[in-house]
This record gives sequence, structure tokens and C-alpha cells, in this order.
Amino acid sequence: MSDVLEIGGIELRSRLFLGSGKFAANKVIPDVVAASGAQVVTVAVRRVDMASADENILTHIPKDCVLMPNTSGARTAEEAVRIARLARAAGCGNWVKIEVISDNRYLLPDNFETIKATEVLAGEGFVVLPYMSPDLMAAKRLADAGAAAIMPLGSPIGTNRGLKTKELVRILIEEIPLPIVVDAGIGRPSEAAEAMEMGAAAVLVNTAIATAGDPVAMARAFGMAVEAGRMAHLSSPGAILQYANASSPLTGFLSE
Amino acid sequence: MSDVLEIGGIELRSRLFLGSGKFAANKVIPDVVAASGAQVVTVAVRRVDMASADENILTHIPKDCVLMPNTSGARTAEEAVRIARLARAAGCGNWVKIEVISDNRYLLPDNFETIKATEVLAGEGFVVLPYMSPDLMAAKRLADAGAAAIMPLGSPIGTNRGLKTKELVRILIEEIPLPIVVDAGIGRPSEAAEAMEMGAAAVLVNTAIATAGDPVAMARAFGMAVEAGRMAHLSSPGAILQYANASSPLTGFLSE
Amino acid sequence: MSDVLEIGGIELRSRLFLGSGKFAANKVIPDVVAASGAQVVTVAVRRVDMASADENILTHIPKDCVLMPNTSGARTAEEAVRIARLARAAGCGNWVKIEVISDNRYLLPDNFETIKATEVLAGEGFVVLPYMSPDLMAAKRLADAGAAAIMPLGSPIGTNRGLKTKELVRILIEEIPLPIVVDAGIGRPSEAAEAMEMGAAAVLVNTAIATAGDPVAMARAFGMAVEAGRMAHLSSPGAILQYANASSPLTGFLSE
Amino acid sequence: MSDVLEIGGIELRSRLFLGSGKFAANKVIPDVVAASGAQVVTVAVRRVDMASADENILTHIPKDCVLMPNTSGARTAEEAVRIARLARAAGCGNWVKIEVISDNRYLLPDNFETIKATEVLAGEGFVVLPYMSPDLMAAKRLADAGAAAIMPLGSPIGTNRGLKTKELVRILIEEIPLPIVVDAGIGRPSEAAEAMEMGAAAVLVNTAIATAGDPVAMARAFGMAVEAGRMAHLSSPGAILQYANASSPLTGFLSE
Amino acid sequence: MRVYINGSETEVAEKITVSALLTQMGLDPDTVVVEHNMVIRAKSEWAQLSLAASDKLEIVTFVGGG
Amino acid sequence: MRVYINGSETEVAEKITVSALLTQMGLDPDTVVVEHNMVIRAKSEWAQLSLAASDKLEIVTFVGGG
Amino acid sequence: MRVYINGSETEVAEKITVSALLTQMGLDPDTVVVEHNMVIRAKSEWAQLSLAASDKLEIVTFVGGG
Amino acid sequence: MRVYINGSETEVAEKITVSALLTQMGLDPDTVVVEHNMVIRAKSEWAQLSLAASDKLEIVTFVGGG
Repeated sequence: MSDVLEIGGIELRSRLFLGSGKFAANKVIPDVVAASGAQVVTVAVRRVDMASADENILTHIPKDCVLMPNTSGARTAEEAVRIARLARAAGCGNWVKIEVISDNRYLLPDNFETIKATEVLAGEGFVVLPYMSPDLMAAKRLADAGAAAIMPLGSPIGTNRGLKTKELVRILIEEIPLPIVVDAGIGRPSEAAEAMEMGAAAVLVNTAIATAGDPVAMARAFGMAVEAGRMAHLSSPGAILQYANASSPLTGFLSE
Repeated sequence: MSDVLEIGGIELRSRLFLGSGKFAANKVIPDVVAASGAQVVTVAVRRVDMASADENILTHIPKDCVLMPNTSGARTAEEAVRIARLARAAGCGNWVKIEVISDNRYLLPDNFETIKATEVLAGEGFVVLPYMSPDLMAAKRLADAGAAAIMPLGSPIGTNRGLKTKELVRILIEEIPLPIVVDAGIGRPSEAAEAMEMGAAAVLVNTAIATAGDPVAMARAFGMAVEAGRMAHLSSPGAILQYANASSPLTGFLSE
Repeated sequence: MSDVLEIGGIELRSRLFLGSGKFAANKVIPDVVAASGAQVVTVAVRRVDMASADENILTHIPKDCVLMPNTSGARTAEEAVRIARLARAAGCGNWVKIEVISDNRYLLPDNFETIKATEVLAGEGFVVLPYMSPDLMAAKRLADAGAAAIMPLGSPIGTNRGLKTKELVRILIEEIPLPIVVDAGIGRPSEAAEAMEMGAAAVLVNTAIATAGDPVAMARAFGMAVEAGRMAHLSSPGAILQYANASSPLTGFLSE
Repeated sequence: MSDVLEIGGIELRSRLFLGSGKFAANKVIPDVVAASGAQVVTVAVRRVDMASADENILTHIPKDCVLMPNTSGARTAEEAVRIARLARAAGCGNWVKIEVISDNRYLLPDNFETIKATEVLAGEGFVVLPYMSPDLMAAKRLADAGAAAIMPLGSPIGTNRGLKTKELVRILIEEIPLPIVVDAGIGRPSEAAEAMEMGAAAVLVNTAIATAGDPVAMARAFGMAVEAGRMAHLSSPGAILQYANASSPLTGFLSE
Repeated sequence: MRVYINGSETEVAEKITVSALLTQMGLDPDTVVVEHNMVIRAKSEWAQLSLAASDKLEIVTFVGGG
Repeated sequence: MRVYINGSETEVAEKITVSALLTQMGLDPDTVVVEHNMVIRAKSEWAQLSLAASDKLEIVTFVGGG
Repeated sequence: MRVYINGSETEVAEKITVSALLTQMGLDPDTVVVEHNMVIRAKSEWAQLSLAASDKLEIVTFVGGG
Repeated sequence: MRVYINGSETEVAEKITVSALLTQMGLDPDTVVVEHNMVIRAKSEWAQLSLAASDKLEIVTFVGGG
């Protein structure tokens, strides 16, 4: 099928974006990436930790993946911009997931600072994918600021609560002429499939895969579910009805 | 993966059962079966129609599929038994989906007559899969009567309304030591995936595939979604939480 | 308003039925009944307990209430009939809530035994209100057996899970020409209101009131919610729309 | 009960705010206000219409109600401020509902402009209740800007779709130390009750009452439902459980 | 003489009547129903109804229930 | 001679066999099942099985169904 | 003399006061608010406030709204 | 000479270059990015770039994140 998603000039065949945090052991990541089929993988930027001789995360991510550093840890647009620039200096491309958070309980993103950071970074040539709290007017401003895609949350990060913001995400999909990537909260493949059926361009999943008992199998499950949901979206699903409609002929039979 | 579903002595690798009704043209069925990966296909029994020189449905169903004739049209156990015997006489195996319906608006099955028919047909050596309105005590009686699997409805036949009976189906899965196959009402791949994630053994889909704009693509989508849901069920999904849980490290960063 | 519910020849103004079990102290019951406005109160029948000099529950129930003994403890129709007869011998009227349960985990009722008991007791002149697992054909049989009303569960007894069987209860309301009383599982006033908005004739609440921190206030809340839901049902609610519809005039304003 | 809601120095006993738009005939409004028990009523500001000798809406609103003019029609903060000042010049108090909308399909509010308008108007001594798209960080900014309460939408204006933004509204209630008033989208009394059970301080209803077949009865229904939901919130509702919990004693009975 | 009261084997006086038994048990006759060998007995019969050895008696009452 | 085929009264030749009838109706014997007076008849019996007046014959086949 | 009333160009008498204009338009002064060249004017000013050519006047009132 | 590395005050040799510092810290230059007094410095500059007292250095790398 020639159904590709183009973001920042790159043509993606997989519509599952993968987060690389929280894995019990990072060495499982290559198998997870392979099983999921993901072509975009997020990473975070942190000060080197002298104490723990932690392996380099990049060694676990296949070279043909698009690397999407996030700006986690940023509480303001200014900090997000600084982190994004550091990330780009690593020479792994110019994608960035903007994430500006100052709420410590629900880790909900700050749309206002996110818009400011988007504007600056898009102006500097980054391919900017802002993580946001679903809100139509904020999404419009992100689009105007130069975002390459919009990433509204389904529910708070890491909760596995699913697509609780369906009503608002549905409106973004309908009204915003950019790819909508549901990021955060997706806990089950069925929820990823539902997001895709609604017309999301992609979903970003991390916790649900990283914390599953078998992350490789779960990655494969998400990969298939995302593809299934996308395919269903393109296949003109039938109408939802109030009354029943027989699957077998109702015409007369033996008793008549 | 060696995850097989055994029903009536047959080992099934695919957990998507396919209904063959309502296709705009039956000649699409072979491609639909292939795309879905289904190994069990339902058919109905009807008087030959001299008026329409209708092609034989069996010519469209691959020979290696398990054929599961239904007893649609039956309003009583007696009629269901008669139809089942006719179906078996065709020499295509001994599986039967019992379907006894006298409600014309919602086409809801009659559990009482269904139990009676199950008892008779199981006694005659049929592999009996009764379609039922989800009810724990009725399911226990079906199990006692010799059913090989239990097929509760997700919502009324042909409505595409989805898994509206989740609460009751969940209990059947937990309490009945037989495969639970969600039959009727599943309208989207995401709903099929959710049923599988809950622990259903399989799902039976007809309308959602047959009436899609592109039934072959929709069949493939359902096949993948069912597999994804099953895989997720086996992969120990993570917990669902109230509060957020960062995917990126929360440890100190630049500003500190 | 002259909106009365007639069951067994009695005209009820309140559509909230109250269960009397599980109260921390039975002496709160008169205030609960008064606050709720309930006119029908259920009780159970048990062997006298010599050990605990338990007060008589009837002393706590206002004399003008309709007493509805249940057959809890019965595992078969025969036991239910025996309990119902004992209850009637107490001389407190001829209403009975049939409850036949042999499932110990979810306490789900046995529709088959319930139908048998209904037939016997209706034949003996009882006003029979069977508690049931929502299933259209079982409800039709209960109606045929002489039930005065049908009482499907919203979710398992005592769970406060709410109206999880909405899809099936909605169909009972539409198809069964008897009052439908949602019994079991209703945990919040909003859920009681929703059942009434759907067209339920009444709801029976016990756990949600008895186990609230303030049962009297909760009883009042349920009484009001049931009345609100009923009133809304009778007031022709507006349509549910996809797109917005301004509440304030959209005609031109200052800027034009 | 001494449960009062204080906003802008005024103590409100009713937690149902009423919108005055869309009534088929404005002369029903006094009966609607009385039936609902509402103490706060919204109105819009418009240019006088010479063509239609429209009666003055204020003649239909009881004098003891708090009048809350909205800024509907405003597309920017500046316009909202201008409308608010005009409204205050009418001499009917200093409350204002800020409503800044430039989206024509879903009429979703613009949180950014709303915050600006809130800051200006709160600085001028208005009691400001901003209508907003539910977003935690925007709500925090509104609080900082001097809002007296925060009014997130349940679903788009006039849709009767209900509390679709539950997940986000729940977080606002938990995190924002101001009254949260659910405004827009509430279509049924049960939904209003649910919002109150969640801990909303009040709900604002217009379309659901104004477009009901019987607006006076529907107003009464909403008034009762809001009170019921509030009372339930204050009564420590019982826990929601997975497994059943008998309402009648499970101790031995006849058969033992 | 031993009878079964609510499932428990119990020693009672020979030919004791139901009325006497209830009094002895401290039960208010107005709050109980009595089943004697599977037959429900009206309150009016209790004064005359004498128990025999091995009789089965059920004495039930109403309790809170939902 | 009149028989009932799938509920419709139909004129057929005297003592016609099921095989002959199917041929005459243009039906492929491999795709149908035949019930004769409420008894299902195996394909192997059809050549010998002659109909009598007023016999009831059901000739069924598989169609698409869910 | 032409002024703009609620966005529409309108012919009015020279130096007409707001009070006179409202009376002429049949509007109840108690139900409207007047903005004159973007400045809200109190009711007490209306009798003295004369319009000049090209002035912009907004006359608003409350209507039903949610 | 004391400088600030990732927020911690640290003793280093006078005029040490970034390259030397990284080597001394056992860090693979290919896996880190260096910000010197708020300015990001390209890898090609590290061999020449000498630190002065009180300089602020941030040495960051990629870790797992979502």
C-alpha cells in the first residue's frame, strides 16, 4: 500500500512512534523497535551521569530510525529551546518533540510555552512536533508557529488510561491541516487502533510497551494494531445502527 | 508462537471467525478470507431458490476452512436441530453455530431454546458453538449441555455498535471454562482488539467486513487487530494509573 | 404531577425503591426512608438468630411503605417459592422480589429458576418482581409468567459500578410492556437519573445509600436524582448534536 | 444545609447557573428560573435591533438573580473587554462571563485571548468567570489573572453531548483552588449530577433546558439533579468494587 | 425429646407447643413465622400445635436486605 | 401428481425419483441436501427414492450467513 | 448630517443629542447602553451630548444568551 | 582551578581543554554534546578550547525518554 505519512520531508511507512524510556533493560530496545516496525524513536537529553556508567542509548536504536529528541525537563520555552539546540548539536538530525511541563502531578504540558518554543525552533529549521494538551485554538497557534505535526495527549503520561480526550482529539483531527499524533496515555493496542480509526496520523507509545511483561510482543501488538486501525480508517467502515440487521438471509425457511 | 485455540479437536491459529453474509458480491469472499487469515467461516442453510440462479457459496470458501453452518431462521430448539442436521448432511463437517431467534427488532437470541438445542446436538456429536445473550447462568447451562465454546453478543447483530456488553462478557471469560467467542456487534478492529485483550478466545465478524467500502482491506485490518489484541493479552499489560508517571527521567537538568 | 407508577394495584409516587440491608445501624433507616421518599422497601427473610438479640427490622420501616421481601438465600426456584410463602405468612402484604442466585462471585441471578418461581408465585397471587440478568427473551418469559415488573441488574450487586448493562436494559425498556426497575449496581445518583432518563420505571438502591458516609443525605440525593431523571424523561429532551450550536445570537456585533 | 458557594462576595445556594438564550418564547423564562432555582442567569449584549421590536430580556429575569452578561461575539480579548464594559455600564452588576471564540464550527473558546481579557477585567474590578477549553495550565493562568471561577466546557456549546472532557475537568477540580463551573455541552440532568458528584462547584445549562419540549419541567429536573449530585459529593459515596457484595445477609438459610 | 429448630438439634419438653417454645426462646410471636415439618402454620394454630420428637421447625423473621 | 417442494405445491411426474427431479430442476446434486417427509436422505438413496403424491420435500443449500 | 449608528450610516438632525436620538428611535433609555466614538457615556450625559458629523454610536442592549 | 561541570563545582587542571577533560572523565566524545558558558561548541573546537576559572560547562548525552 502506498499510504505514507510525510513529516519534515521524510516519508514514514510506520505510524507507530516509539518512546525509549522506562525499559527494564535498554538492550531489549533493538528487538522492540524491530517488532514494532517503528521508524521514529524518541530519546531524552540529560547531563552525563558519572556515577552510573550507563550505556549510550543510541547504540540500541537502529541507525535507520528517525531520532526525535524530546525537551523533557524543560519548564519554560527558553529551556526547551536550549535543550533542543543541544540535541541537534549531537548531529542526529533536526527533529524535536517539544515538551514543556511544570505540573508535577499530572505532567500536563504547558501549551503557552510550547507555542513559543515551537515558533523559535521552527524558525531555526527544526522539524517540530509539539506535545500538547488538546485544545483547538492552541493547536491552530502551533500550526501557525510552524509545527510539523501536533501531538495531543490521550491521557496523562504513563497512566495507560487510554483515549480519554477523544472528543477534543477528534476535533483536532477534523480541523487542523497537520498530522495529529496521539502522544501519551495510550495503554492498549485497541486504544491505538481506535485513535487511528478516528483519523489520527500516528500514535506515540512508550509506557505501555516498556512496562509490559513482554515488551517485544507488546511492541509487535501495537505495531499491528496501529496498522489495523489505519487500514480500517481507509476502508470506509460501515454505519453504526440502532436496530439489528441480520447477517443471514431473513427470507422464509422450513417452518413456512 | 504456539498459541493455538483448540475447538472440537481442531487447532486454530487464527482467532478471527468470519461470517459470509451480506457481501455485495460473493466473489470477493476468497480474497476476504485470505486477507483476514480466518480459518472458520460461517454459512447459512436455505431452501434452494429457483428464481435466482445463485452461485453456490461453497465455491467461494477455501477448502481448508472449517465450515460453521448456522441455524439462522430457527425460532425454536426443534427447528435449530433440524437445520443443523440438514447442514451436517451436506458432508462439510460437524460444526454448528446455534442461533435461535424470535425477536424481530433486535434479533436477540433465545438462550432457553439455545440450551435445549445445544444439548441435543452435542449429544449427536456436533461441535456446538451457541450464539447467546450474555448471561452467566445461561452460559453455565450451555457448558453443561456440551457446548464447545460460548458465543455471547457484543451488541445486536449487524449494528456495528461494538462491545456494549463488556461487563457481562468479562464475567463469562472469567467464570466459564470454555472459549468465549464474541459474536455480533463488533464494528471496528479496535473493538475486536479490545475483546481479545479482555481474554476472549476469538471474535466472529461479518457485517463490519462485508459492508465496508473495501471489504478485503477491512478483513486484513480485523485479522491484524485480533492478533494484536491476543498478543497484548498474553504480554502482561502494564497497570492503569490515576496519576502521571514520566517516560523520560525526572532527574535534575540544566536549570539546577 | 399526576405521574404515578402502578404496580400490583398500588399507585406509587416515588420511583426509588429502597433496600434495607447493610446499614451500619438500622435505627437510621426511618430517616433514610423519609429522606429518600421511598414507598417500597425490601427486606430479607432469615432464621431468627438467638445469639444476637437483633432488633426487628420492621420496627424501622414506616407502616405506610410497601414491604417487598426478597428471596435471597434461594438457589433454586423451589427455595424461592418456600421463602416467598414464609414471607407472606408474616402478614405484611403479597409483594415479593424473587432473587435466585447460585453464583458466589458475582451473585448474578439465575433467570431460569427465576422464571419458574415467578410462574408459581404469580399463580398464587403474589405481586412478583423478579431480579434478573438483563436478557430480552428471559424478560419476555417473565412477563408471560405473570411478573408485575422486571428488575434487571445494572451491574453486580453491591459493586456501585453503575449502569454497565445499559445496552440491554434500554432494549428491555423498549420491548417489554411492563415496568422496568433497574436493581443492583447503581452507585451514584447520576446513574439513577440516567436510568430514569432512559425510561426505566424505577430504580432499586441499597448499597450506595447504606454504605455512604452520610446515608440520610445520600438517600435524599437519590430521591431527587430519580425524580429529576423521570422528569427529564417526560420533558422531551433536545437532540444530541455533532456540531456546536450557539446559545447566544451569532448575528453581527461591534466589530462589523 | 449551610453548603453555600461564594463567588465574587455573593453567597449562592443554587449551583445551577442558567443561560437565557434559545428559548422559543422569552416569556417562559420567569417560570424556568423559578423551577430551576437558579440564582445566576447569563445574558448576551447586542446592538439594539430596530427591525424586531424585541422585548427587553431583563423584564423576564427576576430582580434577585445575579446577572452574568457574556462577551459572546468577541473574537479577541480587546473585543471581550469592550463588551464587558458596555455590559457593566447597564448598571446590573459587575459579573461577566468571558467568552472569546473565533472557531465557527465547534465554537471552542480561545484560552489565550480569554486569559488576557480576564487579566484586564479582573483588574477593573469585574467578577470574572471565563469560559474555557479544559487545560490545566490555562486554568492556572486564569487563576493567576484574577478569575473568580473557571468554566471549562463539557462538550461543544449546544450539542447536548455531555461531559466528554471528564478526564481534564476532573484534574481542574483537583488542582485549581477556585470553583470549577462546567459550562456548555451538558445535555441531561444525569450529566449535571455527575459533574457535581465529581466535585464541580456548579454547572451552567442553557440549550438542554431551552430546547426541551417542556423547558419548565426540564429546568426543575436540572435543579434537582444538581442538588442531588452536590449532596452525593458531600455524603462520602461508597467504594466502587470489582466483585459483588450481597445486600442481604449471606448467612445460612433453610437449605442448611 | 429432641427436635430440629432452624437446623440445630435441640432438647425440648415433651409435646411442647409452638407458643410455649417461642415464649421459652424469648421470641415475640408478632415478629416471626413458623414452618412445621415444611408446612407454614398460622399464628392461630400455635397454641394448640404440639411438637413430636424429630419434628423440624423453622422460625424465621425479617432482617435488612436489598 | 402434486408434491410439496420447499413449501410450494408442485406438479411432478408420477413416482419421479429425487435424482430425476433434481436434474429436471437443474440443481447440482453436490450442492444440495434433501429432506423427504422430515427425514434426511443420503445422496446414495436419491436414485432409488420415488416420490408419492403429497410428499413433502425440502431441498436446501448453503448461502452466505453470519 | 450623517453618523454611524450600530455600523449603519444614518441621516440625523444637526447636533442632535443622544437623548433626542433615542426618543426619535423609540428606545427606552433604561434598557440601552451608549458608546460614543468608542467611549461609553453615562445616562446622565445623554441630554447634553450632541453628535457631530461622522460620529460613531453604538447602542446596545441585553438579549438572551448562554 | 575550579569550574562548574553539570552544576557541580569541580577542580581541574589550569587551561585544560575540553578534549582533555572528556578523556580524563572517561567520556566518549562521540556520545556527548558540550555547552560552554551557555554556548554550544562543535566537536571540532574541543581540542583548542581551554577552560578558564569559573567556567560553566554542560556535558549532555541522550538517554531513554518518551
